[in-house]
Amino acid sequence: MSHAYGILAEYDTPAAAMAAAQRVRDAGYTRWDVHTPFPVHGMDAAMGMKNSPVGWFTFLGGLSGYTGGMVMIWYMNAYNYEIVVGGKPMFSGFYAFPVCYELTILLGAFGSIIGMLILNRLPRLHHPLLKNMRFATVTHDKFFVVIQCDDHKYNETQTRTLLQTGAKHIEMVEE
Amino acid sequence: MSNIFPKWTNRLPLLVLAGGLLLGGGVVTGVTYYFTPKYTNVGYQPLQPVSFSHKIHAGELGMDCRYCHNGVEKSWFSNIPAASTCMNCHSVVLKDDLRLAPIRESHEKQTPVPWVQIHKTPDYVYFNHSVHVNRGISCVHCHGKINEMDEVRHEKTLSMAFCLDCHRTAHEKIRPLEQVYNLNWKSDGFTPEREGRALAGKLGVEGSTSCSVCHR
Amino acid sequence: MSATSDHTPAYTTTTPAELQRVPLVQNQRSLAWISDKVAGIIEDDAPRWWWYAFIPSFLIATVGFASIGYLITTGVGVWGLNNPVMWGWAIVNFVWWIGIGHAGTLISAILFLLRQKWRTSINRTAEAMTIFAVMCAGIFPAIHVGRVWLVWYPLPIPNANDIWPQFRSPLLWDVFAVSTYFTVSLLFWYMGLIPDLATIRDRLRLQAQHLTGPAAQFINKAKQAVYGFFALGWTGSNRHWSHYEKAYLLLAGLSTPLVLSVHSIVSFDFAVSQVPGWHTTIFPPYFVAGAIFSGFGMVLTLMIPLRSLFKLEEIITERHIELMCKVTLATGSIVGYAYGMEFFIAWYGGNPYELYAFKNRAFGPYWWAYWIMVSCNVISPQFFWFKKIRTNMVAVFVLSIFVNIGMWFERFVIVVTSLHRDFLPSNWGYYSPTLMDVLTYVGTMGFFMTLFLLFIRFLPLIAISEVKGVTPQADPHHELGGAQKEVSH
Amino acid sequence: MSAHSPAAHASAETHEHTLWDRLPWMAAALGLLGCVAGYIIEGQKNFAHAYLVAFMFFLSIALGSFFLVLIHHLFDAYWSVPIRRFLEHLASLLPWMALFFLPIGLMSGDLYYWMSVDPAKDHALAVKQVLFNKKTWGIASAVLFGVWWLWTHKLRSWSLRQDETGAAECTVAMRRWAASGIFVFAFSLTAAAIFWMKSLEHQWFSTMYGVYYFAGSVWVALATAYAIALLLKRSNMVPMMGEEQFHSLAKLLFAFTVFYAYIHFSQYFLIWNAAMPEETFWYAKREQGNWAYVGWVIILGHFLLPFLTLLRIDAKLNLKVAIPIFVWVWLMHHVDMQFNIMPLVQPDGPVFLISSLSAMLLIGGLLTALFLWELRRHPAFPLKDPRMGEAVRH
Repeated sequence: MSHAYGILAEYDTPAAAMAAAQRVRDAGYTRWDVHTPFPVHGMDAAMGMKNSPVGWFTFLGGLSGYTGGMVMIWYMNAYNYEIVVGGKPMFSGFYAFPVCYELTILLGAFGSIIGMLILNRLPRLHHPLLKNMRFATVTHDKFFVVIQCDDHKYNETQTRTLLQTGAKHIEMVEE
Repeated sequence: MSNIFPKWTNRLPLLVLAGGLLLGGGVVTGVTYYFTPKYTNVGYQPLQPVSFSHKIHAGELGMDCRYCHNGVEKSWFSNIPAASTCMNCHSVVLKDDLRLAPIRESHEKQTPVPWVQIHKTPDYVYFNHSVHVNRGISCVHCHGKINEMDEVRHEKTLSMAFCLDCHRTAHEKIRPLEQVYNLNWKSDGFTPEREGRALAGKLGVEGSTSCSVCHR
Repeated sequence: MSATSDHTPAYTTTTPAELQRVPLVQNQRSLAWISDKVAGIIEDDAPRWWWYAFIPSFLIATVGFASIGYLITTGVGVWGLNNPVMWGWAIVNFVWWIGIGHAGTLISAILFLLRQKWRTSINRTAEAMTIFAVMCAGIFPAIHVGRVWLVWYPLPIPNANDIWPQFRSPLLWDVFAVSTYFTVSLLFWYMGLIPDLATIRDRLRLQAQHLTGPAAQFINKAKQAVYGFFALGWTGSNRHWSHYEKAYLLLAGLSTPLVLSVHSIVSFDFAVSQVPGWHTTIFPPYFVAGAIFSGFGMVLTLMIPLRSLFKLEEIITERHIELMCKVTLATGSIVGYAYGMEFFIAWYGGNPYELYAFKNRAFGPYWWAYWIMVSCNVISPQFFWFKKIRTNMVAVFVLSIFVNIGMWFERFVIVVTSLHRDFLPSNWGYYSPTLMDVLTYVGTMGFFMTLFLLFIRFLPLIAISEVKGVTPQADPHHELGGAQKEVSH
Repeated sequence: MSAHSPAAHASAETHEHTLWDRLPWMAAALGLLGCVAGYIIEGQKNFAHAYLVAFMFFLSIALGSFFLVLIHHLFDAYWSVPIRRFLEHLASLLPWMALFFLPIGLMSGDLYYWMSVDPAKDHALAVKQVLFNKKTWGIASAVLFGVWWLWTHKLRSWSLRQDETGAAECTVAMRRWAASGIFVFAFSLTAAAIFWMKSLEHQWFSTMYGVYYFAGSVWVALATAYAIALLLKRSNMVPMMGEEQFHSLAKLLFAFTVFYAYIHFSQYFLIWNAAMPEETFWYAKREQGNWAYVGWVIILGHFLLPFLTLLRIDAKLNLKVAIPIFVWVWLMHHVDMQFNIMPLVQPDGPVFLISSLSAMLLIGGLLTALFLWELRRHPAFPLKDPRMGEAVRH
């Protein structure tokens, strides 16, 4: 019943994985990935990836935190229930600032982490790679390049050859 | 060599999200109900020593509130009448009725009738009846249609929000002074926006919301 | 300055032996060694000393919570508070704990932005310390309100009173600051943990192959389920790393102003008032510096035993300890500057009450607290100018304890000495704590240690993936990272 | 690697007729003329205050550079090795500032109101009579220039000595001077801010004031350093100057943008909240007339604009952004100094003075000439600094 998910190549060093990534990138594959125990400096370029847009989530979160806070404080302390305290104005950006500042950070932080999860499609607890025992060393000290079978350029022999250089081991991963 | 998590777990984020929304909605509903004026003493209707009916006295007989609660105009406190007030009539009317035995006993022994107080404000709240009734605020606003109750029950929330609500919009509640004790008054032609505001201005009703108005 | 100079003067790029930098992970350890070492701490049985530390901590925490229970059922009268000293140990402990938390965020966020790679060995533990410290801190404002069941009042929830929180109050700013601080620190910490949780999960999978017996297999499965669940299915994908790193950077960028703001807002609790000794404009940066100072004191107090007990000297090297000593020295000196400035301006400003407040601090009934504070916070860190002391673990440990003590006394001095002399001499009083004050405070220490010991038992106390990332073999352009020798970049 | 010796490279003849040599002198001459005109037209009091603004402005740059040199040693930094030499030159302008201080000494009676007040009738002055009398003020000023001379001179001479020997001993010596220097720096900067600027209104006090002047000083020094580094890079005088240096400088500039805002906000906020007249009068005066708009200019221009601009990494390296920002930072720091000093003579709002511009030109021109002279006399970067290797590699 099981069918192939993709082809997995294992490398010993970040340099070998990066070289393989550059070859895969230049060959024009789209549905593939590099898996490493830590973020490898320069791998994004080797894979031809764009800058991450997580910042927009942060920005939107922060903006809504700040404006939401200001509106909330104005509504509560200056509109819905005016109350004189300490001779201060009913509403002032000064006294409202500390709380709005914190809300900016709070929602900005939520924006960043939720943005990251959405962009990464995480959590994804069940994954074909997580069934593969060899792949378990990905969080240890091994580097992997995985090309999925549903890539339009996928061809078992050609893809295998492409990954061959520097690879320690190559195998198919079952779905 | 199987993955410990079956495939359906990939839908967990959505499930968690849906569950979270459901739970969140539940909490909000709960908070709205229990933290808002809907949940107070409303409906409290203790058994009184004498089954005195406001419906008969104030409604059908048309007695004025002030006949019994005669301190309401003069004092912060609206008094519960002494047994002697009852005896003004009941020494003649239903003078031997069994239901009135506690009243007669109280009258003879000079001890108070053990009425159960229904409407209470907390110790830290100052409420002045005379200020309200003398400024065009009717009994009905806080006590409801007493004249239709056989047994008195807690009709309004009397929460802080209840007070504030009225203090913010006093012109909507105000009525001509002669109608304060008319619990059935219909505000025909007396609009809050025009007559209400005018009367509030004339009587100097500000409906202040500052803390020290009530918490002194 | 002319554009014509085509000659560049000769310069050398050699470094004399005595100025060579020490590597962050010593002995050129391999990537595998790092995860084996750190994950091994969790996988091995708990060492005996762990139990010796855990059981008393847990008991002390229990006593602390019992004393809180007594407080709640009886009332805040069980504390030594009086009039005029209406803020006592509770607020002192609150500020102290919150301050301790600041080092964690500084290490994880600010040093990250400054690209101080040495942070990777200590950030996980320091962040955990932050979270536990903030939890301990949060207890005090919650219980000091007296009627604990009404503690939700500062939250902007529609309620039966139709009133809203009063946003002009610095205490409300505190509510937002501290809860934001806790939430963001937790998010940041958890996010850092994801790849390491995946490491533990994968190691469990590999170990499962060698297990015999249903009980052992079940335990392994259960652990896999727990660690795997929180690892969120992390596969080390570079596409994921890309978003992950960006989000991490952004969280660091957000945490930096956050950590500055939290103690600034705590300082506003005092400084927006008109109480002599509290109202002074230098309070925000001074509190932040003090917080970082005390936090590093606590990190050192925890790290020095930890690195020797778990034999982590190759990851948490002498250089790490030295650098932390330097931060302690810098912030301690800033705090010293602020003490001096406060005193000077109290005189300079010409307000007799202000001057009296400061004279009273140094020479009044609480003189001992003031001088403990000065000697611990200003004088003791000055020893860190000497490399001999910075590299002597016993000395550093002892000095770090002084820092902790000094910073507690700083808050005590600020809170109590300013309050106990009111404007009217008829209001003057003296404050001393009761047994309940002491038990609650010591109880939070037990609570902190309990949480901390559980943390080092069940979670990787060093950021495995981050430490790997700063080793030379992680660099694809380095020989150890697999780069060809002749290839230059 | 060229065998060309640094001394020959720096020979003065090759530079004699460049525009760079003449421009500072021209500016200074123009400034001098303007100062004379301003003094006559606008009167001594106006001139004195305008001159003090210029003085405090340039003092900021020198003090800020001094600080950057100190922390370079204290942090054992590598990235700032290529820029350290010119920072040392900038810091070494501090003793020269004594020269520019002379007019302030001469006009002190017009600047410092307390000098002509009877302390017996002024409580605020009476309490600090020990400090605020002409004699102490003069001695304190002299001491400040003295300690600045000692530390900047020592730090630079050890640095120059290392150019020849490359010995680790020099690094250690510089670290020692930096260690004591950071204390000297903190107290001298605070004293300078109090004696020369805060004492303009001797009734006012704020514990934050020293930190406030410090934040602005480092900020403007960083922008200046960025600009000079850029020029040195363009003229190829410091070959290893690169992205690392510019990025770090811009990042620090960003950090200090936030730090200044934090400090100024905190000072204002605490005074606003406590609302005690003995403090609020200072800001109240600065909310009169058009000064209120200047306050907004500081919020938006000193903080928001550079903050938003420098937020992105690419902006920190983009010259089209960096150069305008550098000019802007100078302008904003000048506005900040104006905000501190000028309301005393212009209660209704800022008014353009010939003296303001001229004093800037005069002091700025002469300091630039001094700086260029120093730059030419010595190698443009530390030749044999042990951390140079790291700086080059990164």
